[in-house]
Amino acid sequence: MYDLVFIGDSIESPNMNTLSIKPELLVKSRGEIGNFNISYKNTVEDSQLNKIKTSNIIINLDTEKEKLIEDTLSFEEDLISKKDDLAKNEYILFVQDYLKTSPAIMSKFGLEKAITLNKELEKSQIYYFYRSMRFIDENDRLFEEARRNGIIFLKYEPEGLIISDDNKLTYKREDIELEFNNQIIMAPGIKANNYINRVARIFNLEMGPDGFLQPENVYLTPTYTGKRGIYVLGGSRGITASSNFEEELEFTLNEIAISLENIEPVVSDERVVDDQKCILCYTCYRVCPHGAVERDEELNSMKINQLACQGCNACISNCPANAISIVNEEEKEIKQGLHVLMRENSAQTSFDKLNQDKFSDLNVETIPCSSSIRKKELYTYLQEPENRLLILGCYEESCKHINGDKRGEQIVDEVKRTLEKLNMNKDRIAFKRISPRMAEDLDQYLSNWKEGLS
Amino acid sequence: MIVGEQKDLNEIIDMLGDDFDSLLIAGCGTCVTVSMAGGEKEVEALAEILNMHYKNIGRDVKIETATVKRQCDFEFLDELEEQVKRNDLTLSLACGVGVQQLVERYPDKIFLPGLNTTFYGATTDTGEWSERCIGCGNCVLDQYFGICPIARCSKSLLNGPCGGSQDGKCEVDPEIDCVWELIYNRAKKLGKLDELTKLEPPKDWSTYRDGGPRKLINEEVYND
Amino acid sequence: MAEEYISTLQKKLEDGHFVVCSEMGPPVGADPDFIKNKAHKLKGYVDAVNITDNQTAIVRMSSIAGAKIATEEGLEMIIQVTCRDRNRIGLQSDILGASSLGLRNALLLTGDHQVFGKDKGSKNVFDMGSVQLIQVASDMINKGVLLNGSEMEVPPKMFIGAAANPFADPFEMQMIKFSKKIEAGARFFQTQAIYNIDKFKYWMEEVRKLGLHKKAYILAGILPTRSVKALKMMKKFVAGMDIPDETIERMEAAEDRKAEGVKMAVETIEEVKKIEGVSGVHLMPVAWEEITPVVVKNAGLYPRPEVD
Amino acid sequence: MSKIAVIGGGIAGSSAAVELAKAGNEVFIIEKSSELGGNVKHYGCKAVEVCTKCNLCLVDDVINEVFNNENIKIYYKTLVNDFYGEPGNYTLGIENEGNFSSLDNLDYIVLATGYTKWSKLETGTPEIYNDEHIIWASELEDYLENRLDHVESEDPIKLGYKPESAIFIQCNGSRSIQEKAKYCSKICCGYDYRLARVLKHYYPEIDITMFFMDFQEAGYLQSITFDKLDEEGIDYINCKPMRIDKLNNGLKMTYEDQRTGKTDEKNTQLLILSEGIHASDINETWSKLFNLQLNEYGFLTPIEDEKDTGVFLAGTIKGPKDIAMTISDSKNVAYRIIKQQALNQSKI
Repeated sequence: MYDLVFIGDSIESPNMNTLSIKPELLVKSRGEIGNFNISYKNTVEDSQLNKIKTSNIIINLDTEKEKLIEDTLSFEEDLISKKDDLAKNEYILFVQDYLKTSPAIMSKFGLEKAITLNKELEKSQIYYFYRSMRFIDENDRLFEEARRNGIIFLKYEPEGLIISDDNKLTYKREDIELEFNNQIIMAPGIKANNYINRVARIFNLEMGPDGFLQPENVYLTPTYTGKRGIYVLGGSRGITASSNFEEELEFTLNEIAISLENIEPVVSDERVVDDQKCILCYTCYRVCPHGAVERDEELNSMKINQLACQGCNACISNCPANAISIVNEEEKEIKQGLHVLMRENSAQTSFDKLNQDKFSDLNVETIPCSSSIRKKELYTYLQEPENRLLILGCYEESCKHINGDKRGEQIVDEVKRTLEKLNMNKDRIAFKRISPRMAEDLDQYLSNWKEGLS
Repeated sequence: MIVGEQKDLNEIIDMLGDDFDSLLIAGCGTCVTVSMAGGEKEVEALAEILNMHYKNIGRDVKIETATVKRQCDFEFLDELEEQVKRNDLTLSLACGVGVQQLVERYPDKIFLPGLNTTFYGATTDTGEWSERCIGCGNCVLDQYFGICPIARCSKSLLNGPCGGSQDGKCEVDPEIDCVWELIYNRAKKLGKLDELTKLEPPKDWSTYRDGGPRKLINEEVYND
Repeated sequence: MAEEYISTLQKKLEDGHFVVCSEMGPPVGADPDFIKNKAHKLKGYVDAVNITDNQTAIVRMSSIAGAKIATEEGLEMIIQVTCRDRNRIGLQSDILGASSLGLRNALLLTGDHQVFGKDKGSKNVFDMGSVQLIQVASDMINKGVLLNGSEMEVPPKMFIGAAANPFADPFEMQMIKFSKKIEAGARFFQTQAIYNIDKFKYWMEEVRKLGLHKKAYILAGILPTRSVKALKMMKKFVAGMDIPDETIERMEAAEDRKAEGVKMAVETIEEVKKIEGVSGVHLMPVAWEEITPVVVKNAGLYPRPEVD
Repeated sequence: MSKIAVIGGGIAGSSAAVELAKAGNEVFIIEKSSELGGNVKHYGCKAVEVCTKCNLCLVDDVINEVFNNENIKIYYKTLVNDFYGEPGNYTLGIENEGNFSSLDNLDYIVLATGYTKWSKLETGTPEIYNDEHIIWASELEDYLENRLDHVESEDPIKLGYKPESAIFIQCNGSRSIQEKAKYCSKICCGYDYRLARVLKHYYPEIDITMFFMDFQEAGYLQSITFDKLDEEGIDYINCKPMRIDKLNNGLKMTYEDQRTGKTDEKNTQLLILSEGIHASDINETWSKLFNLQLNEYGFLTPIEDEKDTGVFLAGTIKGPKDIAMTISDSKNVAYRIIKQQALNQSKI
């Protein structure tokens, strides 16, 4: 049993029993935090599978760097070894933020290289072209040192820096125009690792923007994926992620160390799949934002990993066979009138700040996530013509269950379409996004909604 | 897998008509459950929708639900006997096969289809299914590197794309991939483009519906 | 190539004339005069005229009937046959019928999908595609056999043509299909309308590399337009049309758009004439058939040669 | 199990307290005011259809966890005025509205008293800043707590008027030698961008300009780049304005546009000033009381190894950090303590 497996490069992790697996050799992953079962090969050609167990996983894949322009050098190259060639240039041109803004870590590399080179090459003047300098670690100091050492910094607008096919650099501003035909040293273009999709598929992880592995979501900071026990670090997380690598690493290793001592389930009530009803359609597997569902290879049914489950109930509301349920769930009593379903940590937090007496006539129910609403129950409630329903969910990208807000809204939209088809008032059900800091807004909205105004 | 979609709600209501007091909605627990059209979840939701509707228009209708594993086998339909008999109508949320099996099993009762049986397809995304096969009875996937131009070309062309293929999309709908782009790309990747230069003669459609309704007999197990 | 000529179009091509074809759409109705009027306007200006087969899947008078009427008015006609509406039985039957009426040229096509027409609920056939239809027709004509192997005592006589789209994707696959059509027996081709002349030149270059221009005659498609709207509509809605933005800008800038449309068509004709392997042009003005004589004259292609 | 005092009930203190309490420790939060949440407790949500990751939700979650954890005891309106003892057995002298008492037998101390906003400093705020058309970014944040997002309103953020233009000045109170803050406060650009989006959301016609020096990576809001901002129609001008003048109904900014090298002017109805993160005055007291190093800007760093002294620093007491970084830093502090406990345990 390993404490931690790195997918990609390994990082020194004191007091932990670790292993690193190259992404291209990874074959299969099952299980959950504390007990992942991983199969991998020794070489790509190999057909023999190694099977290991690990408590945690860090995906630490480097980004792919690409040269944006042929025959230029990169910030990341060993420039000192090329100093004799470089010395032939009257000017040496550093360029960052070309086409796309470069991350802060690239500014750091660029500044360091420019300073070192400046010391080595007495006769060449270094120009540094940038759109914006971003400050991490020592960048502040480096920037100052570079300017003090006589490196000339020129800021450009996107249209103000042109590099021609034969690598002539033109810098334009309203008041000046400079032209250079010298060696260009550039911040590389950065793309997600080529194996990211493979890794995402094997671990059943949601993808983020630009082909990286961390979806935009406030609850995933700093290095979480939707899945407990799997973390994304550095270049696998996003373009700018390398900037805070050290802090994020420490945080992640600490989290892992704590989890190695003791892992508690997030939710107390177990969600279970009825193996007699399950038809293995994989809907739950696809909708679970936490990668908590997998196939039970013995039972020929899906199963929910209890430590991975975070209790959003999206699997229950989406299972087409009604095969998933909460153990010992109490039958809900249907109260008539105005019913408000509140997402537990967003709308509920705002609601708690309000004067409860004002809303004592509402049936308020806390729900773990707006994706937990069940179509059938909504229709049951809407049977009585005077009943109205309001579902309060989270803002997009601030849902603890990644995309539960969208799923909830989709269900409400479906119910609205049905009401419309039946010539019934579709506004008897409403979906609103409320954040924990919107008490005032919620107060007025609820008051209006009670009166049937909204 | 057979993919189905629920009929428009008002079409179902019109089809059910006014001349009944009790209704059984019968789901099917296999293919159409996967495509989220006729499984237990949909059956129960539809029952509640219809309850809501009949209540709204002031009609007293009793609705029951049941979902069996497969409506295309009589043995499962036997489980429904009591419910079918005590209700005036049965709305089946199975594919067209299931509805007809019910009719054959209970010839004295009325069965109505709640689904449109759409195609044989695969789950291509959460909540998305795509056609992959038309059941022509004479598979040609070996010739097209595993991608079927009969099912996936709007004109079922066997000798190459029509002139309406642009940027990898079909002229019929920009949402549809031009299957010939897919076949071409795969052939090229496999280094077998020359195999596509062979002139493919007109297909023998007698194994498809054009040979009349089809029946299949497996000699090994057939009860002669 | 054959010593005896099946049609005058074939003879003109084989004699090396730079051929001019044109196109007419039959009426939505049963009026023979509609065809006659159109025929009179075109007579003397073109070498042969296509008559479409329910183009864009809109019901019209049949191509064969229309062609027969126009032939009687003295035009050389090219019938169009598509695979959308008939199975192999109907298609072969129509080829036999057309030949028996003395119609000697046929353009064999797969056909527009019915979603483009008004009968979206119709069931398409596509029992065969264009390549297969060409093969079947070719065997009927040259071998005297039907697809099912039955022999005919009097086989049909037809000069077979097909369509080619230099602007459709994937390029290489389209080229394979083009070769297949020749292999199947297509003797002449009419191309999709050319607005992107560079792309057409590139396509011809590839055609010449494979020596295909020596195996079939290629008639370059010319579509005169008189409005910006028409260009934009085609760019947006007609799949396989490549209309560069410059063309639209040029039309927008023009004061007399009709004159500009004619000028653009004439310029394109002059350009394609210079390309090795182009044997003629195919004019297909949409809802502006009366402009054909003007374009032919302005391009210096009038009068048309006579053959016996 | 240990007894741990967390001084400061802001995000940093609360985050550390929650982790320590979850590990079974007895935790005392000592908070000088009457509520938890610190500097951002009244900031409003900045989502406009989509969340902009201002991370206030995380703060509320942490505070809810504090309230729900039985291992945490909170002392409100309480100040720390004494500290003595030895590692593993410290005593804090505390004062609650004139009543003095002490917390004894403390194993660890977490100092998490945060930062001071530049606007709260006595120095450096010119007279003109009192103009009604000038507000601090944090004031606008407070306005947002009362915004009406789902209710029809003429004045959804209750500014009292409909602004036609707004100008943001970034790096205010940061990156300035005169302000004794040569550093970048790290948070302003991300916050100003979010605020600008909210303004654009409610007043789509509004003309927004930002004066900036350089642009931070906006914490975890990965999608913010220059390219994105350009698209959203925010005009970015790369300088600090040279002068601000009062007009009848607004302000006039005079600045040197680096793009053209010329001096230019721009009028606005609303000027929003970002405010740098500055060290809290109390850091000086702490440096003496707990034997900590005060750096040139007034932030604190440990002199001896925290593991040996048992006195840990969490959050912005050490320097500028945004909310997410503060939370992860404070959790890290808690984790270090927990690890230390485990080590001590194994020694025994």
